[in-house]
Amino acid sequence: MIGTNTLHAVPADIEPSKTLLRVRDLSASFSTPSGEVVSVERVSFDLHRGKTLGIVGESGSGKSVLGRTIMGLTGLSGNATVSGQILFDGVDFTNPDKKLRSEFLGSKIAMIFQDPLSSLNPVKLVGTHVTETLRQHDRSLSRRDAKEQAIGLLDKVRIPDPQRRFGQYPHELSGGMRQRVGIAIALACSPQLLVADEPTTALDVTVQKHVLDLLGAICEEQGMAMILVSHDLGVVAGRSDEVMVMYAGRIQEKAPASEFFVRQYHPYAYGLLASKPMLDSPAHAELLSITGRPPDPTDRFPGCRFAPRCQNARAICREQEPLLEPVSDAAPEHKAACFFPIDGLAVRTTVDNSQEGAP
Amino acid sequence: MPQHETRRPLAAPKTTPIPVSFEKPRKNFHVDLLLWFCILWLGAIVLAAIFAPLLPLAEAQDASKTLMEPTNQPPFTVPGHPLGTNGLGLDIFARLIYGARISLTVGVAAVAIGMAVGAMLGTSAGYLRGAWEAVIGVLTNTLLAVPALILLIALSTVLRPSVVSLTFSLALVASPGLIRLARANTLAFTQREFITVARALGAKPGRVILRELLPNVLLSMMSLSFVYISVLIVAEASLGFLGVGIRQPTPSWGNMIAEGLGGKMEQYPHLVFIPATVLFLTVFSFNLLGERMRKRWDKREVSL
Amino acid sequence: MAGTGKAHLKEKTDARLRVEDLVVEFQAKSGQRVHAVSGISFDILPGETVGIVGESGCGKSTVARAVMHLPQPTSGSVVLDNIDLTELSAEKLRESRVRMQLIFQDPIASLNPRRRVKDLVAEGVSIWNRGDDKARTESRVRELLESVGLDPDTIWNRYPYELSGGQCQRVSIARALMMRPELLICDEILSSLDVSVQSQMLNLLKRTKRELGLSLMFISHDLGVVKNISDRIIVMYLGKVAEVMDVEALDRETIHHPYTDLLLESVPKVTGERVFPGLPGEVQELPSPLNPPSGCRFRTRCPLATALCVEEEPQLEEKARGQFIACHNVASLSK
Amino acid sequence: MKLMINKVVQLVVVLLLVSIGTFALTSLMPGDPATAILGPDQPAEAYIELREELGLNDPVLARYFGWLGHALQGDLGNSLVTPFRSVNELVGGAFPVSFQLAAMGLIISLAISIPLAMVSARRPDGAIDRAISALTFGILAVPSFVAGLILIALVVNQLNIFPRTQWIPFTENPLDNLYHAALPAITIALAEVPTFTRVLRGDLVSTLQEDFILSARAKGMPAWRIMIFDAFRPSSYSLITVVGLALASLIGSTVIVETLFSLSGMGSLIVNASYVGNVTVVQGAVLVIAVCYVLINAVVDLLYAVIDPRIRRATT
Repeated sequence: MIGTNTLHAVPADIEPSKTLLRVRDLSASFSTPSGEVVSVERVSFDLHRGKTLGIVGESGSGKSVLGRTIMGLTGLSGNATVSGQILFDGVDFTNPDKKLRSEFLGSKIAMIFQDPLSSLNPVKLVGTHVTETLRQHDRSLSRRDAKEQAIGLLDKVRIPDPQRRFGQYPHELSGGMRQRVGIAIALACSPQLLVADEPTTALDVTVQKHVLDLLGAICEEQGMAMILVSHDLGVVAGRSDEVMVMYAGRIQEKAPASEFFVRQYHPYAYGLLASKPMLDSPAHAELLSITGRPPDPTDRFPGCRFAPRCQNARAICREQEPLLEPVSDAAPEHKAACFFPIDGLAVRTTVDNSQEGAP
Repeated sequence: MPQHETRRPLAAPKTTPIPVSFEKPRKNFHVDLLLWFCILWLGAIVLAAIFAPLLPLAEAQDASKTLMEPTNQPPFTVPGHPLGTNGLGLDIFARLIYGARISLTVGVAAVAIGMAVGAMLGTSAGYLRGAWEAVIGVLTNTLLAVPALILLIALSTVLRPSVVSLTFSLALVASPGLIRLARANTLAFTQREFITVARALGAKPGRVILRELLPNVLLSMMSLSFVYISVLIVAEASLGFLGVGIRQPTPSWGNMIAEGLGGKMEQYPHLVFIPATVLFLTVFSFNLLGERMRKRWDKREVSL
Repeated sequence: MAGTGKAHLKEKTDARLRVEDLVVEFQAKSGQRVHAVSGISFDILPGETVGIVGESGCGKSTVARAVMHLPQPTSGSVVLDNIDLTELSAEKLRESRVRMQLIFQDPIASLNPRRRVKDLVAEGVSIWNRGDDKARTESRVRELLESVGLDPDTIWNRYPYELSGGQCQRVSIARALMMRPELLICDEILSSLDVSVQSQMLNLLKRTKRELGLSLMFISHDLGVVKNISDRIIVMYLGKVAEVMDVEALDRETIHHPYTDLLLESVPKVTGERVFPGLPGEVQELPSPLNPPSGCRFRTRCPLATALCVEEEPQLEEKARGQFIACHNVASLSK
Repeated sequence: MKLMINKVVQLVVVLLLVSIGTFALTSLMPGDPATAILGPDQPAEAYIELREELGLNDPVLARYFGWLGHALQGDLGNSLVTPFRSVNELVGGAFPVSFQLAAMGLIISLAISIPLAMVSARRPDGAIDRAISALTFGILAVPSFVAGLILIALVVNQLNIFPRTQWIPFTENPLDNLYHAALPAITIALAEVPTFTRVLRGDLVSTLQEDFILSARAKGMPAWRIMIFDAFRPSSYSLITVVGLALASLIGSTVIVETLFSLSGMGSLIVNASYVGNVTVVQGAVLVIAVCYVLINAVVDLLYAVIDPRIRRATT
């Protein structure tokens, strides 16, 4: 199930200049006391300028590690190995060295984090967080100009009274405000790519909507590409151009968002959607249960990673690894890594009609 | 529901080979060896201390019996005195073992008392809060207001140093820290919902303290107990060294090291370095054991 | 949003739990009073599931604990099966409390790490010394573990840290059921679990409730989850009730309290259509519970707020069948 | 504000209790204190005089308040054995020596620990970290009197770099003073280095795992900047607490080092007095040390609250 689109498999009609980020066979593994953990396994995808890629997966699926690996931050932890290739704007950003990293990070690639409180240094002023990013990447910037720009940024992310907020400490702000500060920091140098790792998980729904709207609007306005990582399909829905579902370190399904939310081919992707209680479904709707739990990350069994929990699994699923490939000719961009893909749309219709169990 | 027929021919395995056989990291053998060495060392010391009167040891205390023995002999030179003799011809090996009796008894007993007192006062203060907590707080702060060694010296000024009085003094010195630790742990555990659940199930405060809190609090204190023992052994030795602990001719590791003061060390270094080495190894072993226990406990905490 | 008022309460004799004018206040470190819950009333019928939704800081978890008297509410009455818990002595309260059981969000923190699964589940029995018949206790523990989908033999002697989050949550449910409670209070029990495990737990809860005829008080911030499990839904805002409705009314089309509308609007639609919003306006933050707004507490964020909302607190009124809304202006709206 | 008043009240209560405890030392003495101090073979007048001196004839409370009253006015009584000088004089002479030693020890240990901890924390469980950790673990098991003896054996006797004993007052010759104080101060510092290093390393390691460090990296900050400005500052607050707590053991090491190097500070004063049962000197010295220690810790507490914004804004 892994995207092994090697370079030649890229559709010819995509000009290289449109592609901002090209990831090929990217793997990231960690040596831990309990064994080697492969968090990301041979992941390949392209991200075009100004587009948003949504990455969805449950805890342990490797989605956050993928985000950090793309930022070149995984290799920093000593026990990690990164292989494959990351091309950012034509520059090889796989295992970047110090110089390359400090040149790109913050200025061309920026990141926002899950927990807005812990991602801000508790002993630094809100304003300092923004100005130090500005001054790091533009040494000639004076303190005063930096402050002025920072206040402008705080205002831009809709923080009321930015003058006052500038001089406060992170713990004095609410969760939503802190996340907005996080966004302001990320935007400081107008990056081309924003990696948003579970940006709204710690926030309430009303604040979540505001933050997502803000991110969407800024991406649109600045032509910024975004990788939106979340465990929640709802966060990604309506906010991304393409959706990628990860499970146990591998991509299981990848499709344009408009396709994906209509029909899923991979039983896991289908299950993820069918097990989520939705506001728009009728009350007391029966939910699909995916039985079992994700595999132990140190257990390297052969075949499809989802096979142990899959009701459609057959012998081959336990022996061979399915490739991430288009399922039907009608939608070449809709790929699933499954030997026996289902048709999510058809299954759902049947279930809705009979109101019984699931596949 | 619609079972899609397999689109892909079973015979066309375009799968990529999976890199298998990830090596499990090798165990760190020398680390384990070190741990076993420490356990062996402590075991030997404890056994020797317990059975000291039964061992065929040369005279350790009574200088009147060693008038004929050679004095200040370095180790491995005189038969019958494996580690040599001191300035009075007393056998250093025997003195070390009798010294161990005092060091270990005092250290272990004081920590045991301190743990019992600390766990009880600390846990009840942390769970019951209010006035009780305030009283316990002021008492611990008062004991902590006098640096440990100063308090010990002050106490030994007025109490004739003996195993009993030393145990009492050391327990007094160890308690406030343990009370604080138990209280802090209790506060942390009380935040956890299982305490609320126990109360929802109808548990009374006594049961919550004894059955829910104490086992958890004690476990996290246990790993520190070894470190405390080593600290108290050093404290006892320091008193002996300063001459205000166990006094000559009764041997203690501290007063044995002090025998080398006053220029004798230059001439007879073994007087100082043999007991110092024994003290070092013992303290090191207790520290290492405590450290390993803490690491195991931490790992559990992380997985919690 | 204010919601005082009891228009939505059912007949007294019908209710398994009836909470009236519940107020919970406590002292903040700074010495100020935190108005966590300010006079809410609700009831739960036998076999009914009442969902409580609201954002963090609205006081929903405080309500759960106040119902259990852990700690005792500042004022108001909590009547369980026609017994007023607020009037009971400490000893009687301890006995009555067992008929309600609480399950928490953090599956691991709610299990004593030093106990094995078998002892955790049997804990209530051992507290009340009902465990004289050891064999019977043991067989009941096994039975319950099986009914929550755990294999008793494999986990019998395990410690909590050897279990996954979902398994811990199952153990918690088994422990709660051990005391044969009439009311189960679930405080955000799904929010720390993965989606696939969430649906397992939801199905399990629904089945258990049906089989045992339990009443359920289900607290969550997730409207989808609440809609899936509840019969009636209470929307809370800043320590008050904004709206009470039968579950069928919870959709985007029905007329709601402006706050419920805000919540509903914020829940993302799971569709592939890309939304391109403009830059959002500045948000009004949740006011501090130290100093809540006068009148309707929602007025600082409410698009419909008028001068009346500043002065007078709206009461819960039946605006449609089974739908009670505390708002001065909602009646004038029509969708 | 309420919190501050609370703290001050606690401080006063603690100091009162300490004074009671110190005073009660006399009554802990087994048998007749006068006999215990003077020994059995003295003229009868001597015992009577000493009992008077110790105030053993008055009721306990009167004795305590008398003693406390004098102590508050700065009069700690007289020494019970030769030389019969006032305790004030003895303490006054000894205090600067100990204070300087302790301060130097603290500074040296911090100067060693902070870089060690930073180097360690850069690559947790790396070779350097393991080496430093093993080293500090080893030093942890060396009591300061053993460390001092080893230093004397190596540095003084073998290499002849530092003088063995002697104390030159700072006012007399600052350079000489530092030269003579160096070795004792290093001995004191050595005892604290393991604790400081390990605490700070642990803190740095966990701080470095925080998201805000990652976020600093994601901004393209260089590693050294992150270590000093992002990681060290928040970690240093707990170091301050540890330093406050470590003062107790620092004072302990000072006592031992003074004996070892025959320096006439508070330590040797109190040890010598204790050896001969000179209770009033012990009482006076303990009281002075306790008051200093408590006050320093209160200041550390305050400092902590002042420089950590999380606490500063929360309390005001």
